[in-house]
Amino acid sequence: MDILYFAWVRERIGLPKERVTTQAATVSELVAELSAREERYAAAFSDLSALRVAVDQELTDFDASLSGVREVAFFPPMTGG
Amino acid sequence: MDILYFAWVRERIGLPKERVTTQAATVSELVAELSAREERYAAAFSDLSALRVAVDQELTDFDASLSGVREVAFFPPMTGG
Amino acid sequence: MRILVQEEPFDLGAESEAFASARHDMGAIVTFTGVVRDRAGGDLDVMEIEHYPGMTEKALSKIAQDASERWSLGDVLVIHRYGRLAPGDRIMMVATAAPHRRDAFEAAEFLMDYLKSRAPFWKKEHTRQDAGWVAAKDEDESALSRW
Amino acid sequence: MRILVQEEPFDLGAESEAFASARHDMGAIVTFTGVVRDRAGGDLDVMEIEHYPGMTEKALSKIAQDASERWSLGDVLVIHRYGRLAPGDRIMMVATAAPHRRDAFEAAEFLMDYLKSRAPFWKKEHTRQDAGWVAAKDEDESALSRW
Repeated sequence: MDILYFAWVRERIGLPKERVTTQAATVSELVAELSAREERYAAAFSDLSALRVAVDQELTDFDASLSGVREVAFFPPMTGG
Repeated sequence: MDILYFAWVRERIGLPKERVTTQAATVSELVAELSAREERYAAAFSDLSALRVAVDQELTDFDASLSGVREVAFFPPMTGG
Repeated sequence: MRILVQEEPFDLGAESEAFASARHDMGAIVTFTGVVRDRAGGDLDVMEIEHYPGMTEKALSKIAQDASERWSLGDVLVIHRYGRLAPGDRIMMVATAAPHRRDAFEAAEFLMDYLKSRAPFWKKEHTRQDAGWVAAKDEDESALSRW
Repeated sequence: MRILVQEEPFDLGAESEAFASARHDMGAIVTFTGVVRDRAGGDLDVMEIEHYPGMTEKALSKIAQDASERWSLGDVLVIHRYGRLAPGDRIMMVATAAPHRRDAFEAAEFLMDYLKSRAPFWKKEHTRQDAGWVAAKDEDESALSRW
């Protein structure tokens, strides 16, 4: 599964994209798994209310299932326009 | 005093502008005076709710005073834009 | 603030570009352009627009002034044509520039609502068969109650 | 419906003109243009805009589609840039064409409200001294409750 990071999440974790192999069933489980890896992940995911998540390029929430998913992205609230 | 007519008021009365000498103190009195003149005026002024009036190029109502006024205009509701 | 009442066409692209270029401290620019629509039957030959020279400019300036007092605006543009127009021709445009988008949008809608019912323009539709003055719409009058 | 996500500048005048020329049965055309504003201190060097290629186009198409289903629209245009912009540069524009002005205005406001909070763009301000990500505004999120 590809994991993408944008804006300050990308900067804090230190990379824009990585491929992970995971057994996580939901986004929340994936976040817990990543946070347990290294301090930079734990820091980036410390306040989930400041984060948004997209699964296969659709905005969703942290309860979303990862079954059959190819791409998950984490980023702060959007500031377009 | 100059009296101006626009749109169907102009067409019904048959002229765009005329100069009148009047003792009318208000727009209503002027309307009564004009309506008494000829049938085409009476027809144009028969339904005042379908008319708007401007005095010296400012929208106003039929009670408006004509004291010191140089120009009065009668026309239907506006349809700009 | 720029108010133009003219018979000749205006260049929408050039006016939009010039308006947007005039200020660099405005984050939001809104334009509205009104176009002569054909009638349902497709039989409109000419849309004739009559106006009240002198009062028109005053009324438009007053409306633009009112908008500038009510919203935080950097600039306002109003162009309105008169004379004989064909379907597809552009009748008028307004543009507003503001630091924030809500101000630019609301001011543009305000300008349009007042311009429809308070600026001395009258439209007459000419078809091959006949001609008639466009009636004011109740909804245009009631739109003013928003403000 | 036309959605463009691009790094290069767009020509506001030409886009406005082309959009307005495309249809003759629309009476109302609204455009919104977003411009990079300098900061209060006048010290903004660069506004960097990051986006999520692939998702951006999908999100913008979805928002435009939603607007088209909700209002009677003849056409919708969305252009949004990414990359490094300077104060005064135009970031994005939307345009709507509709038979009636209220639809064109409301749809353009809807597009802007959703584009602000639901399209994957992030702004970073670079000054001579430092750089920081622009925080999302509560008012932008709450603007969505209008719709």
